[in-house]
Amino acid sequence: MDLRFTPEEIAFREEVRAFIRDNLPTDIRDRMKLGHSPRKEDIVRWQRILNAKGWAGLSWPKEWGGPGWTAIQKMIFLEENQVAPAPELSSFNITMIGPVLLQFGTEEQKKRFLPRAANIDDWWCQGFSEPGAGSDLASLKTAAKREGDHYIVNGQKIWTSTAHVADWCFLLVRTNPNARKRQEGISFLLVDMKTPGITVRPIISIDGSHHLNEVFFDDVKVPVDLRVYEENKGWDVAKFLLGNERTGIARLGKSRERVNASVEMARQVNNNGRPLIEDSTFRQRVAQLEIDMKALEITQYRVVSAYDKAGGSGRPDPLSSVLKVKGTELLQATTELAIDVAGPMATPIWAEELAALNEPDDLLEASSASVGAYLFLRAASIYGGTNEIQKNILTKAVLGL
Amino acid sequence: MDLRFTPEEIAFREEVRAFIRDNLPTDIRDRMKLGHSPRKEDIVRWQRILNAKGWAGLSWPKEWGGPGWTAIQKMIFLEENQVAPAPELSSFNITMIGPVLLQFGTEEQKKRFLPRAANIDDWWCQGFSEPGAGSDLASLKTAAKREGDHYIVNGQKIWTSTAHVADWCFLLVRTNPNARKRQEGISFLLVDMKTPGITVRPIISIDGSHHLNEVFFDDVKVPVDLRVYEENKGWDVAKFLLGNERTGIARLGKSRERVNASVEMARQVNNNGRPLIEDSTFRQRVAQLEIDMKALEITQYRVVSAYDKAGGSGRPDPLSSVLKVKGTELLQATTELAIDVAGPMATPIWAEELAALNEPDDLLEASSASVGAYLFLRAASIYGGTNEIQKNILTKAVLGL
Amino acid sequence: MDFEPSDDQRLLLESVSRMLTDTYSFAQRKTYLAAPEGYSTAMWARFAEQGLLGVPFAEEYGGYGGGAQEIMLVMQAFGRVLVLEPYLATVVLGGGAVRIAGTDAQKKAILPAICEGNLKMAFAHSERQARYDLTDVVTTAKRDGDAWVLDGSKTVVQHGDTADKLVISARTSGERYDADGITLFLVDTSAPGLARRSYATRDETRAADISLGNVRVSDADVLGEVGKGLAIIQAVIDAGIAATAAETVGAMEAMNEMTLEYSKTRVQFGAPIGTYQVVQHRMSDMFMTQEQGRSMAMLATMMMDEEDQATRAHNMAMAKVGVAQAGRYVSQSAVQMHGGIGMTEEYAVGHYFRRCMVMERLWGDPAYYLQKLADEVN
Amino acid sequence: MDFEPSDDQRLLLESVSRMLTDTYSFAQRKTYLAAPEGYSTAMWARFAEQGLLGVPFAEEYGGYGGGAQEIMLVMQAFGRVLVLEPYLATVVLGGGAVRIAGTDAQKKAILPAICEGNLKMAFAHSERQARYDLTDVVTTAKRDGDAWVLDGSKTVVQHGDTADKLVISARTSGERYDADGITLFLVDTSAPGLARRSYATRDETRAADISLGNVRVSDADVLGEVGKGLAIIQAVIDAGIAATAAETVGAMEAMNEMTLEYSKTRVQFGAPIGTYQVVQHRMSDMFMTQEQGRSMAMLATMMMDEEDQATRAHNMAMAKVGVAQAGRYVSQSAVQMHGGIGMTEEYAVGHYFRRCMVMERLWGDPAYYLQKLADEVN
Repeated sequence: MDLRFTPEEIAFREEVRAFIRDNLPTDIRDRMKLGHSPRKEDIVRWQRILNAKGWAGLSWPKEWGGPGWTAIQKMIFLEENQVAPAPELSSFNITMIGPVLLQFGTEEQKKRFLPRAANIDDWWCQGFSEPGAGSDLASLKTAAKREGDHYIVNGQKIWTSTAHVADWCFLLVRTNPNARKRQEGISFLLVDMKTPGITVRPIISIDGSHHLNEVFFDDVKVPVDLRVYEENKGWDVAKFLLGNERTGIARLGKSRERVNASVEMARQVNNNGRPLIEDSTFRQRVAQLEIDMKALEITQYRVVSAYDKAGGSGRPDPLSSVLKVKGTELLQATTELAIDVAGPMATPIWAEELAALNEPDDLLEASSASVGAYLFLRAASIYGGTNEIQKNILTKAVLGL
Repeated sequence: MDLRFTPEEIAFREEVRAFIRDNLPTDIRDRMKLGHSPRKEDIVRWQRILNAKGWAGLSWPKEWGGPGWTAIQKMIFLEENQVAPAPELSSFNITMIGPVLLQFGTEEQKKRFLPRAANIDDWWCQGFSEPGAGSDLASLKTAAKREGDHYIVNGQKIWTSTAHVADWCFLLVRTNPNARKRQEGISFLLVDMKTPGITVRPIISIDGSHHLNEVFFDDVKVPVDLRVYEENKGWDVAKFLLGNERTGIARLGKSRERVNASVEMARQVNNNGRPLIEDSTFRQRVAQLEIDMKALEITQYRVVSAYDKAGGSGRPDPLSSVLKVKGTELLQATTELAIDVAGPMATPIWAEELAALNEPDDLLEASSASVGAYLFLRAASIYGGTNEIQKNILTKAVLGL
Repeated sequence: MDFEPSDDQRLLLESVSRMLTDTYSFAQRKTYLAAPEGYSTAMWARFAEQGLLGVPFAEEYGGYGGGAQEIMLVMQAFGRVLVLEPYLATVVLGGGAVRIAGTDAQKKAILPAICEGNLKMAFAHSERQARYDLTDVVTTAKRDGDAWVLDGSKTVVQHGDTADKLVISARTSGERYDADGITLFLVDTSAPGLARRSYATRDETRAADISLGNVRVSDADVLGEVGKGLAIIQAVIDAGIAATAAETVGAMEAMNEMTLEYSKTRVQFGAPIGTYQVVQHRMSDMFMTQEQGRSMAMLATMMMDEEDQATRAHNMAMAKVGVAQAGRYVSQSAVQMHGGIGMTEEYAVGHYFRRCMVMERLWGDPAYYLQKLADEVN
Repeated sequence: MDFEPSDDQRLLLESVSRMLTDTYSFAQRKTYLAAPEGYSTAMWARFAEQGLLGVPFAEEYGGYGGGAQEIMLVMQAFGRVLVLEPYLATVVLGGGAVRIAGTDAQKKAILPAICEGNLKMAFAHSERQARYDLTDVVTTAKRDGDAWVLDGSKTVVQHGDTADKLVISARTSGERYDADGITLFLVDTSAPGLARRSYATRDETRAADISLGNVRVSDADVLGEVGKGLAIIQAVIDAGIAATAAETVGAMEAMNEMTLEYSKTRVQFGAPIGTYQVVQHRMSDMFMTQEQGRSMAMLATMMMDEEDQATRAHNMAMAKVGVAQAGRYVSQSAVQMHGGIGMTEEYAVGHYFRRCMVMERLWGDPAYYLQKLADEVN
């Protein structure tokens, strides 16, 4: 038992911190510090810098451009990257399609897609959810019918994040509608988003942003060699993907960054004639969040350390659900802190006002952005299996009920 | 709509307050102010004073010695009595067996029992719960077999509060084991606790107190004329009793009394060199509790006012479950406040130390008693239908699910 | 105590509800939103027709002669459908200030025009540096001959962009944070030197920053006594707290009904989600919270007739915290129970969520009022 | 980072667990409780035999040579069965003070005797007026020739009634609340002028008030430097926090296991309560809370080796709050899930509940440490 970071881990953290400090473009950092989500081009720009350094393929083997880090190192990297704040690595590219291809892809598929995924030459999106399915993924209906060396795909996906800017989509489809169990008869396809028959319709989120989409498939032809793994065995791939290494599922660095930003704002806003930072209730709220973050940080290291010990494979730890539930609770609590600091200034969407000003007003901009993050992250306890579903999982996995 | 107290109601509150101030024996008040539960003799003494004033039969009609109050007046009385703090009226006598006899009893039964119940010449207890039944009351098994003009009762009751000091018990028994539905075939009996065959075994609660008991019935003879209402229709009586006027179910006055006592203690205890009362976190916690109590107070008046409007009858309001859930949450939150004020002094049971002292130490005594109340009231969210059951009731009654 | 509406109140409520059922579906509301004002001028005219714009004003000024209870009923109905029109700004706040502090001449000039739908108002008190502190006023009004000259700026003036007339606070004496020395002025938005920059707020209504450069106001447009504006401001804000408390209750009712409905139809893992006990208990909690919030909204309403200032302020603060906390819990829960669909702009629940978020922080959030209450613990 | 116990640690844990399985059922524990000491002297001898009383002491003093991690493992196992014996008082606190600050002579005189089970200790620092403030010491020690003379009193000294020797803090200079001027003394409980009044605490163990009237102590029994006792006290309390954190984790594990077991057998409305989703989710919450608490107990343990005082104090405070909050939530939930039976003295869960309640407020409760942490926010 060694409950503290090794000197190597401490040195590694310093190295990561220094690299980000020296290489993260200032304009990106400044926007994110004000609480804005990174733009697509920000994400691409930063991921390419990381890829050039050999750091983008986070958990990929070295032969495919991965950095060869331990799970704890990955954790450290993710946290430093979030706290910076820097754009997060494209999860679709790096923690989803990458590992899937590494595990199930043909040599041809790996060669074709992995290097481009690492560099975001292709932007991937995930075609899983369907209307009426939600957390009950296996009830999906989008159909793929084999015709010669193609599948003909018909159906609809929903909540498809970034589909409107994506080059490729990995897609779950039903190839055998007569399978005994719903989980059988599902296949996993890679689809070029430029294929005729694909229509993307935006879903605007309650923060006003356009991240999500409905995607309609109307006789979309997908070559059979773009199926990953065996026909009708796509559920195995999906399970692997969903259960795959939950490193970073808690997004603790993001919560920390929101607390840091709130404290920073609290220095600037006035509360009954004194800076809000001096208010004892505010300070206690921050202290309680720091405690909760610290507990989750250690739980997270326990999970990834066990993962490392198991040689980086092994079944997903049921503690992953703890990371998801507690992590999203913190994301929501910390973004809520930020809007409460913004106070009355959180009410307006200041974009028009800011555009009319002669010089930037960081406090106004941060106030407005804080609400965007708060609203958008109401979804954190919904996506990837609602927190209610996570507790169902814990009930089964840990309690055995 | 008149959302404020009428002048008559305000005058009534003054009258009640004055009567309690002038008539509540000082020794009882002093013990209770320190957070002790009233002793049996305290309860009897105070209820007889109230009965002499004509106030004991809270919701009973005037002809049976009731004060003829509106539901709002009853509410006001209960709250003032709890806040005083004075012993509460025996709920078994006043809000349980009294109304049951008034509704279902024979003239003979009323004459025999009601005046003695009002004056606690008889101390009643309730024989409902059984091992294995819990919140699922209708699954009771204690059997009563008819033999001539007696029932022969065999079985076991549990959680029988004050059975060890009670003179009489009202009892649910199964008179028809073959009934189609579990709720049918139950009868409601009145049993003299001195009847041969009754054994009372104490259950000590986690606060060390003896309130609860197991009661064993071994061939206990109960005259048929001590059955209330029809044979096999006892569930109607039980439902009436459980659903009957939930006035006071929230015990808000008790919560207020605990907050008052905590504030009083907080003046006397030291917190980093200043009285705890000056600590802003403590003050905010009190403020939040006052808000929650105020909301419940108004909800409570809404319920009883609707009850008054409906002419004092009508089906139980589903909002009663809100009173139960929120009321017990407050009882638990306010007793928790008190132990947190007591701080390290809440750890010991000071009885031995207090006995060894030459003079009373109110702060020590209050610290110790605060823990008794805290521990004992962990049961508040369990008895009378757990708070989980209350939410099931709300789901059905209000949400219609 | 009596919580039942009178016959007149019942009639009022029924007529408002009937009108809104006909005119304020979520789809209809979208069309109102699309107007340049961000609301429907036709609906405003309809409110005037039905006498709603005169609810709290005396009959001699063309009003309905109602009080806080009538406003509660109307605002609750408005909250159920997220009415967009500037009722709060015009009738409760701006008009409320005139009702509370106006001279007979001012009332005659303004209240009938409001009742007829010909005059919209807004309440311009907050300044950008002030957060929730009512005495943090640095806008100044200086005497110049017969007139007052206003200089400074006001922020997040709700519906300030479409208002015809503003109630503006300015400092006529004393220093920032002084309770004395604040004066209210009635100012036309067309007054020379008054400029407005308008923007959207998170609840889809619009607000404005107001800048005042050498704006001249006559003595006749001073509202209330010179230097004694703070008490009026507090009274206006109390009316605003009571009104938005009722609106929040209406919004909670709507969200709870929506959630219940959704829980009956949304199938997951082979059963409607409303059959899962965890969902049922969450909805029970939402219901209980709504009812506790309703009680607090009633408290705010009953306090509008309370004359003891300390009692009134104490209870208003309690009501504000209770309602805000209730609205936050119910709206967060409603989104969670809806899952993905609750996160979308197309679906109603997120709009209620944001309206609650905005109301929660009007004139002070729970932390602000809790602090005030904590200061009073004794 | 590596959270797996070493082979030696695993052996230690297994031997402790095996012994407790044989000797510490809830029924056996009741018999220990019935002894006048409130615990079993035979078990104490057994602990000595198994080397448990020497876990944190160096081998040269007859100890096992372990550290904070070994104490964590032992205390967690103890927490699972609610061990009654004065391990915390003797080994962690009293013995800990000697280990931290003792001279070689003092260590030789005391530590082997502890290891062999022949000497019990207790830590007498708190005074009745002090609440949680460590510097609020008014007991005095005055120089008189070669000796020190102690006057004053100490309160809630856990297991002070059966201790052979106390570590007592007294003020040798300065005023109440001064950080400097507090000195620790090793005092036999048989010393003339030292009187003890013993009483039960809510967790069924016993504590004592100690009164000191003209108690003479020699220079050889000063522990650490004169006037510099506070740092030692803090170090001892840190060890106590880490140890009780681990004990709380053990207690949470036991309560969660009991609750799970009960949920499988207790039938209500025709089904085991563990089949109801609300019960399942509550137990999931209890599990998650336990794991977060375990992480915080690990934090406390890892901080025992941290040399930077500020870092250590900050993290200890976080761990204390986190574990206390976890223990409170899990124990309250465990009673609730058990229903009536959980409220009874006969059933185990209430005993865990009360032990958690006691541990939560040893050396400061969550409010106290949260305040400290809030002061550091920057």
